[in-house]
Amino acid sequence: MEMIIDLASWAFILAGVFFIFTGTLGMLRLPDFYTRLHAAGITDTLGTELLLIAMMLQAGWSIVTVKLLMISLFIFFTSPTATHALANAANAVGLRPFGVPEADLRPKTTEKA
Amino acid sequence: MRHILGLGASLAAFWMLLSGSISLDNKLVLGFGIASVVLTLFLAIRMDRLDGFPVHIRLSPKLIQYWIWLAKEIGKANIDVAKIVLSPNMKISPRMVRVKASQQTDVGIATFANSITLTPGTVSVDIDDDEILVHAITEDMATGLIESDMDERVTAMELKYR
Amino acid sequence: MMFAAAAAGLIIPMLMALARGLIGPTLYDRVLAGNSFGTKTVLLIAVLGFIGGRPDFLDIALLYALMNFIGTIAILKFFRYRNLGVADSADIRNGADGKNGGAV
Amino acid sequence: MMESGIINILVDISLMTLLGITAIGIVRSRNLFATAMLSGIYSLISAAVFVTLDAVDVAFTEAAVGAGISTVLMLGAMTLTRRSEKHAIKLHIGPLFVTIGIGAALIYGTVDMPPFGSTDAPGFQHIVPEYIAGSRDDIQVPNIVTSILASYRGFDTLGETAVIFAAGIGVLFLLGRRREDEEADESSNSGKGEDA
Repeated sequence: MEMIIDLASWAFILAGVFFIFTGTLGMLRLPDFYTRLHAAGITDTLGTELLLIAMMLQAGWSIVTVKLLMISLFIFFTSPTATHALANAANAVGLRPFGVPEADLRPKTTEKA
Repeated sequence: MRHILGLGASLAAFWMLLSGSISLDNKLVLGFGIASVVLTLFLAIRMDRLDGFPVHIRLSPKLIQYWIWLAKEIGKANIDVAKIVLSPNMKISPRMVRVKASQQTDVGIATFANSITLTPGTVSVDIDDDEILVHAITEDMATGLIESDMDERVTAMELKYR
Repeated sequence: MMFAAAAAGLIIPMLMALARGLIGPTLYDRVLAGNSFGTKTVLLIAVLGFIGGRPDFLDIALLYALMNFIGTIAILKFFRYRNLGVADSADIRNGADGKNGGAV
Repeated sequence: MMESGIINILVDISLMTLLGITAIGIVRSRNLFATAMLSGIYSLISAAVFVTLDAVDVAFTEAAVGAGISTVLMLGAMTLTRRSEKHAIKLHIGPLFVTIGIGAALIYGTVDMPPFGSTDAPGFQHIVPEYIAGSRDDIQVPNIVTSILASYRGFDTLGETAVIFAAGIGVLFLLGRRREDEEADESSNSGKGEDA
């Protein structure tokens, strides 16, 4: 039983580390701020949650697991809020997205203020 | 009133979790715990009055069903974006699209916008009354979001606990 | 051993996020890098607790998750509205010099 | 346990490297916002270092003050100045040698220190065992960090407590909403402040 849990933890950790790495790599490689937001999203959602699940498996049924669950829920709810706030702030000051066709940038967007 | 009692109970549970003390014989520590719960409750009631819209969220089967569906979507979208990032010539075609949000309440719209942002590849940028401006990393992601039934799912869930 | 792998798998991305914070170029890139760095620090602290056999350190990880979120929102609020108080539309229009704040 | 020692050393080395890179970045950057952001990151890393050193209380304070309040204070200060530094820093030879000299002296001083984690170290001989043994009966607080900080070392910690309290008030200010009637005259004030 313990071996199964250990193997599962290894799998979750490797998967989590893979997604965290990929997300951060995307933050370095992608051409502009808006596209980097998507890459950061990989780290914040899948990478983080997988790693936290691995830790929960190792902690077993204890108060530690409950705390890990709180952390994972908190990150799950706040990370999209922070991402939206970032995108919204950048959009509000008129930061131009890279590679988006002009037709998509209808004036309605900028006149919102 | 039920809202306040529920909040108080969850705050007390949270305090017990963080302090790790459930024994009743230590009166001082227990007193501090009760005091902090009461203080937070007072602040919450005061903020409700200033904000004007207390948010009541109840765990319904529908909500959990939605979370499971959302988790699946997040997984799929993550793999898609990871493929783009890891491919040698990143094939991106960023788009800005407007998505109709048919929810009635603020909470519903916030849930929808958060769900859009949570799935990598799409980020909600701005919210008008009933439209959400979304930045998508590829054209496929943009059309995929417009064609998906995320909006209906959130609306269906919203009516449940409004 | 498995948490050592997790720690290594967190420290390298932290370095990469730091690089994004150094390069910029816009201030939003830097805030994004800071936020992402914070998330990784939360995870690293939790992992360190497991390595040292003292998962009690999770309280700090929890506090960090809170601080990271509040900090990010505070910075954005500040740059969008030019103060930490209330928003009004004039501020949004006038405070639009954020895109010039980039080049190091 | 041996294995975890090696892992800890490796983690320490990597965190110190990150600290060094961040510090150099702060010094080199001419952009004040980048400096503010990087110093936030610096606090995050140093708090992680404190956790590896088992200094949980310091890490707590560092999280609340370093990463939270001081970043906001720096941003506040930035509204009063321009966005980037005017002059590039020139290399001053004299101060460089003084710093290197002091650094060398400090490192020389560490040679005489007891090995890290040694139970024979004076710090662990004196009063710490009493604190740890007596904490449960003396203070009756389950969390030993709390009992040492807030009771045994109460006066010592008073400043820190005040700072954390101030940090809490700062958070309340950030998240609080003003009432409608205050909003009107406040917005005209902020408009004026921006021209200055």
